[in-house]
Order: sequence, then C-alpha cells, then structure tokens
Amino acid sequence: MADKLASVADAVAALVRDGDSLVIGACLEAAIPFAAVHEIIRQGRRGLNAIAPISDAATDMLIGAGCVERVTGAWVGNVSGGLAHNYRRAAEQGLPHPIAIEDHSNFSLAMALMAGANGLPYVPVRSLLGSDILKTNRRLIRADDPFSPGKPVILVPACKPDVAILPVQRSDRDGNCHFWGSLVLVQEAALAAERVILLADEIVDTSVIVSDPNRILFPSFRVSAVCPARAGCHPSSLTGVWRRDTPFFVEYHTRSRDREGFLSWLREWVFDVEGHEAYLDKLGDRLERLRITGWAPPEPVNFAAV
Amino acid sequence: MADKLASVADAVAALVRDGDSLVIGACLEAAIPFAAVHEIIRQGRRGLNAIAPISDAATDMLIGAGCVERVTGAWVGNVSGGLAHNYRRAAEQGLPHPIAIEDHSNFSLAMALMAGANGLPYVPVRSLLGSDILKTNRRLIRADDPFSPGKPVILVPACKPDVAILPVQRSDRDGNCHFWGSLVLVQEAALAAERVILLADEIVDTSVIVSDPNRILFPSFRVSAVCPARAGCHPSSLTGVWRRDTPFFVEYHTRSRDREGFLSWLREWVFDVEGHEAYLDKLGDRLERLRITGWAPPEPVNFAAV
Amino acid sequence: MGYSPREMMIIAASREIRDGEVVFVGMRLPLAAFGVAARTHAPNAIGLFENGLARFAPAVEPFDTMSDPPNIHGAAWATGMVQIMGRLHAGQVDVGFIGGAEVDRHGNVNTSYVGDPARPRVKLPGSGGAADIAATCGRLLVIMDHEPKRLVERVDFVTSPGWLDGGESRSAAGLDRGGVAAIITNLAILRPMGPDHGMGLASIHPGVSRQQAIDATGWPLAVAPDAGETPPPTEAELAALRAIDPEGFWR
Amino acid sequence: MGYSPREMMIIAASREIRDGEVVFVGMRLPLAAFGVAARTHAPNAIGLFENGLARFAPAVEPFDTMSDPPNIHGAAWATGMVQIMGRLHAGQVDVGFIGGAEVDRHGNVNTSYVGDPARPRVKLPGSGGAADIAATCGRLLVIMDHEPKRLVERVDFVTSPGWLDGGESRSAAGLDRGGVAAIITNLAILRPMGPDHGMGLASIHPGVSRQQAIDATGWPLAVAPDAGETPPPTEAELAALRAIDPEGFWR
Repeated sequence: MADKLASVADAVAALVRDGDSLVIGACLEAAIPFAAVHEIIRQGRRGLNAIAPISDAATDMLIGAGCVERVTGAWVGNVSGGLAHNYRRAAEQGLPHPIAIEDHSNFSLAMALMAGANGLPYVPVRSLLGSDILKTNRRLIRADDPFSPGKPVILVPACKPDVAILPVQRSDRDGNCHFWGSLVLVQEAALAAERVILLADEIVDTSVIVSDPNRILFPSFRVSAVCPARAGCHPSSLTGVWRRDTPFFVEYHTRSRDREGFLSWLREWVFDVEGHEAYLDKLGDRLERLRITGWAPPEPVNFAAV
Repeated sequence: MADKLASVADAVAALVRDGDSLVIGACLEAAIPFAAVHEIIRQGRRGLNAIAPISDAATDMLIGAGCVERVTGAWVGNVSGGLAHNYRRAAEQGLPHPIAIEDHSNFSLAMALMAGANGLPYVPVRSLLGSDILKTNRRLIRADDPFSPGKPVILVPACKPDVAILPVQRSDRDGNCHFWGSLVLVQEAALAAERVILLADEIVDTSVIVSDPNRILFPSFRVSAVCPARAGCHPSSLTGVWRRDTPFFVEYHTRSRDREGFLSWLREWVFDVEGHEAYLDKLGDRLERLRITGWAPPEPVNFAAV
Repeated sequence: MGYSPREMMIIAASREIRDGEVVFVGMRLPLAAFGVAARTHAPNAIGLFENGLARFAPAVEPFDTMSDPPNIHGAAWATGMVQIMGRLHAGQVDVGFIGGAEVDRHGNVNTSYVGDPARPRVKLPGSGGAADIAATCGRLLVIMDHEPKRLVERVDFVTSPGWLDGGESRSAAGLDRGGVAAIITNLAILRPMGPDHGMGLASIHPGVSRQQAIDATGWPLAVAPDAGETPPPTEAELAALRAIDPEGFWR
Repeated sequence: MGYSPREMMIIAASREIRDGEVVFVGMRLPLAAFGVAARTHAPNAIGLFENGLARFAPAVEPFDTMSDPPNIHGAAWATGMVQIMGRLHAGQVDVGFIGGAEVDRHGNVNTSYVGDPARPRVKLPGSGGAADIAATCGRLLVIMDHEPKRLVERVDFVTSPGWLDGGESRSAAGLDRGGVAAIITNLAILRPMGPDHGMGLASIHPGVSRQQAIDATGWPLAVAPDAGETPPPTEAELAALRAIDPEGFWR
C-alpha cells in the first residue's frame, strides 16, 4: 500500500495551486482544517475559489489574507461572532481586493457537490424557486421539468473542486480513514475533488480502519496526501477528540473588526508561527483543556465472516 | 415515543395494498425480507410493482405467485441458480399472467431512488447512452445537457415506492434502527418510500441505537411498522447475524424449474406454513447452523459530549 | 412567575410545533423553542439540523454550535447534509424556523445583501439552509426581534421566499407547498391574512399595546378581527425553558 | 505445472489489471482474476463491488455472493450502491469486467433479451451494473466462454455498449470515454482493431489453434499482424489462483 504521509506544509505546497477551487472542510462548524488554512496563507496562494458550505472563520481569514478571488457558498460568517469582517470588507469595499460571490443555499451546494461526486452533469431542484439567489448566481438555470409539463425546476451544475482539505479523526498512511459525528458534506467533497488532503488527528494501522468499513466515508484511492496533524482543526471541534475553542473564535472576530486588527492577528497566529507544531506550542496548555476526556463508545456491532 | 410493533402478518395486512409499488429489500443478495414476501403471497396481494435492485428469488416467488404486474429492475434472477424460472415464464409465456418490465441499470435505479428520497424530480445521467434499455424503458428521456451544448444526457425520473420492506439487525419499538454491512440502496429506499416496514432481527432499547447515531441510516419518523422477525431474511444473509442458506436457494431454483414444481414448493414453504414462527419451526436446526458465531467488533470510536 | 419578552417569544414559537412533527430547527431561539415543545406538549416531535443531525430533544450539556460534540452525542440520526436537507426537499418536514436581518409584509426574508448585491451596503452571511427551509417545509416560522428596520415593507433581496408578492405569486413561482405561517417576535405574532397573504397582527404578547406593534412594523399592519392577547407562559412552559436555559441566557 | 483453459482465462484476465488501478469486479471469473492480480503484479489494485464494497483483495473465507459476510469483513469500504456506482459514473474506475450471454463483433454485450423484447425467446436477468460499467469505466473487459452462439455478429439487444456500430459510433452516442479493451475467452484474447474497432484475434492461448478460435466466433475473425500465443500461466500466477481457489473450482 502506498505511503502518502506528508507535512501540512509539503502537502499544501505540492497540491494547492494558485487559482484552485478549494473545499476547506466540509463539516460546517466542525472539522475545519485551520492548520492548512494557515499554511495556504503563509505560502501566499492567490486567486482561490473558496467553496464553503460553512467554514466559519477559515473563509474569512483566507479572504482577508488576499488568497481568494471567488466565494462559492451558502453561508459565510463567523459562527461565534456574527458577520465576517473580511468578507464584508471585500464585498462592500473591495478590500484587500474585490471578490466574486456565487450564492447558494445549503441544498443547492450539497447537490452541486453530490453531482460532482457522482459524475452527474447537474441536478434539478425545486428549492431556490422564488429566491433572488437566481439573480446573483447566473450559473443556475431555470428550466421546465419534462416529466411535469409546466412545472419549473432549477438546474444546479455539478461542482468538482480541485482540492478538498478534510480533517479526520484517524487515518492510516495510505488514506484509509474514519470520520464520525455529523458528516455534512465530507463524503461528497472527498468523492468530487480532484485531489484530497487529509489532516489526520491520529495515524493508525490499516487494521483499525478496516475493522469498521461502514465508518469509512471515501476510499483511499481518492486521497493524495495524509498529513499527521494533531488538532489541525483547532479552534474548531472534532467529534470524540476536541471541543470547540469558542473564546479563540471570539477573539478572532473582535480583532478582525478592522483591517489593522486582522493583520496583527494574522501576524501573531500565522506569519510569526513557523508551522503547525509551533502553533500547537503557542497554544500550550490551552489545547489540552479542549480535549474531550469523556468516553462514550457505541454499542458494538459484528462484522464476523462466519 | 411511539410503539410501532406489529406482526409481519398485521403489518402486511395494514400497509401493503393491491397495486402498490414495493421495494422488497434493497440490499441485493443480502437482507431480503422473505418473511414478508411469504406473507404477501399468503394474503394474495395482486398488481404489485416489484422494484428490484436485486431481490434474488424473492421477486421470482412473487411473480410466480401471481402478485406482480410490473417489475422495475436492474437484475432479476436467482443468484445461486441462474435465470429465474417464474420471471422467464411470465416474460416469455405470460404465465401465470403477463408482466410489464421496466428495465434499468444499477446506476439508473439507484439514481431513481436517490431522487425519490430527496425530492428531485429526475436525475440526468450519462450511463445508458448507447444502451437498448432506452428502447424498452420509455420513461427515460434523452435530452441535451444545457451546461454542455451538444452533449446528450438521459433523464431518469424519480422513483417513490409506496412501500419499502427492509430487514435490519436491530431496532427499537419506534423504528430507530441500525443496519450495517454493504448498504446498497437501503437508505435511499427508506427515505423515498411512502411507508416503511422493518423486519427487526432483534428489538433493543433506544439507548443502544442512539449510542451510534452514524449507524442509523434513516430516522424513525420514516418507519410505519416494526416487526420483530428473527431470521426474517432467511435464506438470505444478514451481516453479523446470519449466513446465507445457499442450498435452500438451490433447492428453490431446482424445484421452480417447472410451474408444478414451483407450486409444490410454494405449498410446502408458504401456504402450508401459518406464519413466520411456523416457518422457523419448520427450518428447525438448519437455522441455528446458519448463525454467525464469530465475533469481530469494530475498533470503537468516541461520541462523548465533553 | 415573571418572564422576559424573549422568553415569551420562545414559548410562543414552541406552541407552533405540534406533537409528532418533524421540525427543522437551528441554533438559539428555534432550538430553545423546540426544547420547550419537546418538554411540554410535543414529546414526540423530532428536530433536524442542517449539519446532518436529528434529535429527540436538545442536548443537556451546553454547546455553542450545532456541530459541537454535545449535539452529536445521543442524536437520533447523525448523517450528511444531503440526507437532512433531502427530508425538506422531499416534503417530509412539517415545520421550519428561520431568522434573518429583514422580513417583509409577505414574509420574505433577507439574509444576503442590504443594498445592491453588486456593491452591497452590508454583506450578510447568506442563505445557509434558510432558502431551502422557506421553499420546501410545510409551514415556515420566522422568528425575529420586532423593529421597523427589520420588519420592512419589502426586503432588498429575497433570500428565502415567503408569500413573495402575495396572492398566488408563491404557487406561480413553482412552489407547491409551504409558506409563512407566522412571524413570531418579542412583541407579537403575525400571520398571513386573506387571499393576499399579507402578514397581519394575530396576537399581541401580554403587556404590549397594539400601537407599539404597529409602530414597530415597517408596513401598515392590519389587525385580525380575532386578534387577542398571546396567552402568557404557563408554569410548565417556563419551567421547561429554564431547564434548558439554566444560565438565564434568554431572561 | 498443468492448468485448465478456465485457469488460463482467469490469468489472462488478471494481466489486464495494472498495479494501483481501481477495478470494478464482480463475482466468479472477474473476482478470481482480481485475486490473482492482487497477489502477483498488482498488489495496490482495489476492487469495487456493485453492492457497496471495496476490497484490497478477495476474502479468504469461501462465500457464494458478494453480499455474504466474508466479503464484508475487512472490506476497504462498505457503503451504498450510489457511492460505488458513482465512482464509475464520475470516471474514477480504470477497468471493469463484465460477462454475459452474448457479445458481438463490436464488443456490445447482451444480458437482457434473446429475441424480441416484447415477447422474448429467453428473458435474461438484465443489466445489473453491466450497462453502467460498459458506459463509464476506463477500459471494459468482457470475459466469456468462446462459443459461436455467444460470440455473435450482432447481439439481439445491446444491454452494455461496446463500440456500438464501430468507428466513431460510440463517441457519437455521447460516450466520451471507455470502450471494450479485450474479450477474454477460454481460447483467446480479442482486441479492437483499426478505426472500425472490430474485435479481432490478438492472442491465442497455448494449445489452441487459430482455426479453433475462428470457428468458435460468430463473425469473420480478423487476426492481428502481431497475434501470438498468450504466455502460459507462470508458477506464481497459478499459485496465486490456487491459493484463492483451494477447492479447484476453476480447474
């Protein structure tokens, strides 16, 4: 089996290119790969299309750092704070530069990724009928349903991201992995994207993974790189491992209220930090206090062959 | 929480009606609800549309017993025997009466149920291009892909069955249940069908089910009845519980080669058997020899809240 | 027992949920309303979250986002967004809650842009699941503070369709079910009135005057002939709310 | 070491799988071919099954259907049909195997109807996943016993499209990838030849004469200029096959 281990920095350097469309986490408020977000900012990627079911402050950081040219999203904000300041500055004042916004609803974005995952050219939906999202997202087509003459449908084109960066609780070195909790669009993103980078909170033996093949959301042949990255999703949560660091999000929200404050936050937490290990060192005790210490395993099931 | 417990006979009597479209298991060769198939035959349902990703000999039995007017399927046969004799007799000779056949491929049937599950009116696919299935299934529409002018797509209309009958390893009394193994179209069928009948190999407390919410494929509000039915899928397998009874399938295949033989098989195993408990009694020791005795639980995961 | 206007709002919202219903909830006010309903008159209701969760009742441990571990532990279903949003789109959700920056006379909600979308005065976060909930759930409940800048004659941008331009315009747009059943505020409950489906005053919370509600509304507020006072919270309702809000966040 | 024609067929098929490839397998011959490949030259190939499974190698315990517990235990993925067939439809499967009742000169396969579909002489089981595999995998491999009634000039019903009418007809039908790479029989290997994509003799198994293959084929069989003898099974290949076929089912 292949060994795909790489540092976050090396994986981002090799697999994320200027102009790429990028799913930065596909799990709404949880499992956001901040370690990779920081690395993308440090490496100065430009012209990205940030595809965001919701990636909380991650999308806002990338916009503020000037990495993003386009946002394809259903919701962009700071969950614990409110409106996302960099997103507002870019949309309202063109700072640091203007961005294009491709509006979606959760369902239309979910269908776009589902279509990308399964090779469907588009998906007809009835949601979005009556919404002005049809006016701002010109890629959506209104058409007649040929099976119900006279009834309109909205055709949502498939979304096939160049890269999906996804934290998982555990993976082997080849990208066979387990993810659990609320699954949001993790499976669809991994199956749709051209390249998948995993941030594995723990590297385990393959036998751990195949002991529960139903807990595998996508096969390892979809995975390009496996980055060992304990708490690579901090300050977001990871089911069974890390609680959310809400004060960290609130501090980001407060400091990013004006551009200077954002830049100082960015210096402190991204540019002046060498990499993910240094970030964890900087967090210090704060991180361990976020560790989930309870133990609530499922009632087991049986996969015995005979 | 509601109590939906019912015997297989009562659930079939209340929830399966003449003319219904029916998913009899959605798991190909495994987890076929034979206990309900027998009951449908005993109760003399007529005019059913059997929707069959593959339901092995179950579809053939229903056809031979005269219950089926239409087959919507990708593959109908006896997995351990070969061609299905009653299906052949109906299609080739109109015995016991002619049936309509709506041809699908796995992918088109999967997309039809996925569409039904999610309220999509249809799904555009590129599979089936070039196939004569387009000539026999007139419900499929060939159209242009508006996003790629000049490229054709096949539009597969949604399938929304009246009833799905699904065996599961364990369920509580309200229909909160776990299913594991290869999942095939179990989720899609349960989410698409108007009424869902579970055949639960074991009735457990709700706490067992919610201990692993990722192992739940569909919510209990989709379930109309929960039938306690140990080995209700015999002779098919059920991951972690029952091995396949291949000789039983082979005997069915052999005896159903001619119509008389089929009718004698049907008398012996369906009409002369009062119900599922009597069927299990008739199986006797044979059943226990099919029990999976190995124990291969997954490496646990953690769902702790804090 | 005393109660705050927010508590009245939550309890009024909870009464819109019927027992056994499938409820699309979100965080904050809707989640609290679902929690009160689950603990009082609707023990068999089930709540859906856009991130892929279903729950019989809110978690007992405190949590900040719907994806935090307490909301996942003991869930009635933990799955993907396709499966959950698919319940809505397939017409399997009875009632859904949304909030927003603005709602208008016909119950249309804006969470996208204030001003011209090409150069907005305020860029709001966007739809999330709101446009889907508004388009496809059985009954839509809008929950929002009652201020003239929030309850406006016409929203700048229809993120989530209510009755659109009123009359038959919603069904003419291809939406064959749903529509706003109520706007629930800290002052009152507004419901669609007559064939125009304009939102009018259906019930006023205790201690609020009609004029206060009229003044706080950005359109000429019709008053239903049978408009009365919202029944105050019962002791059971208040106890249920405070059990899930021990720190008094909503007081 | 002696070997049977079936063993030659399986081993010839296994050589079509390259290391690291994603292979759509089925039961019986294709599964055996995948097993040989996984144990010899293609240890990093992965096999997909239409019921929702992926495996690194065939199970060691005996099993009768792909959904039997041994095929699930230790799987590299256990999921649904949508997810697995979706890999095909998204163009993520390199090579797929199908069998069938009939294959024709252009590699089209029939598993649906012999005779008129309205009143068939034989009703076959139908496509299963075959039509999808044929339409959307990177290279299609057809594996079938070599008999004139099976290798026919033109199938009665194209369940699974090969090169259709030859030439550019496959891409004209909208299929922008794939096509039959080989028909592997117990006598020979046939491959598409020239711009017509007619299936011609590419390799003859040891001990089989050209004339035997020509006589067993229902269309005038062209012979490739470089057609030679299929290399006989190596000891490693035969050992791999017998390790997964201890009871000698394929001997």
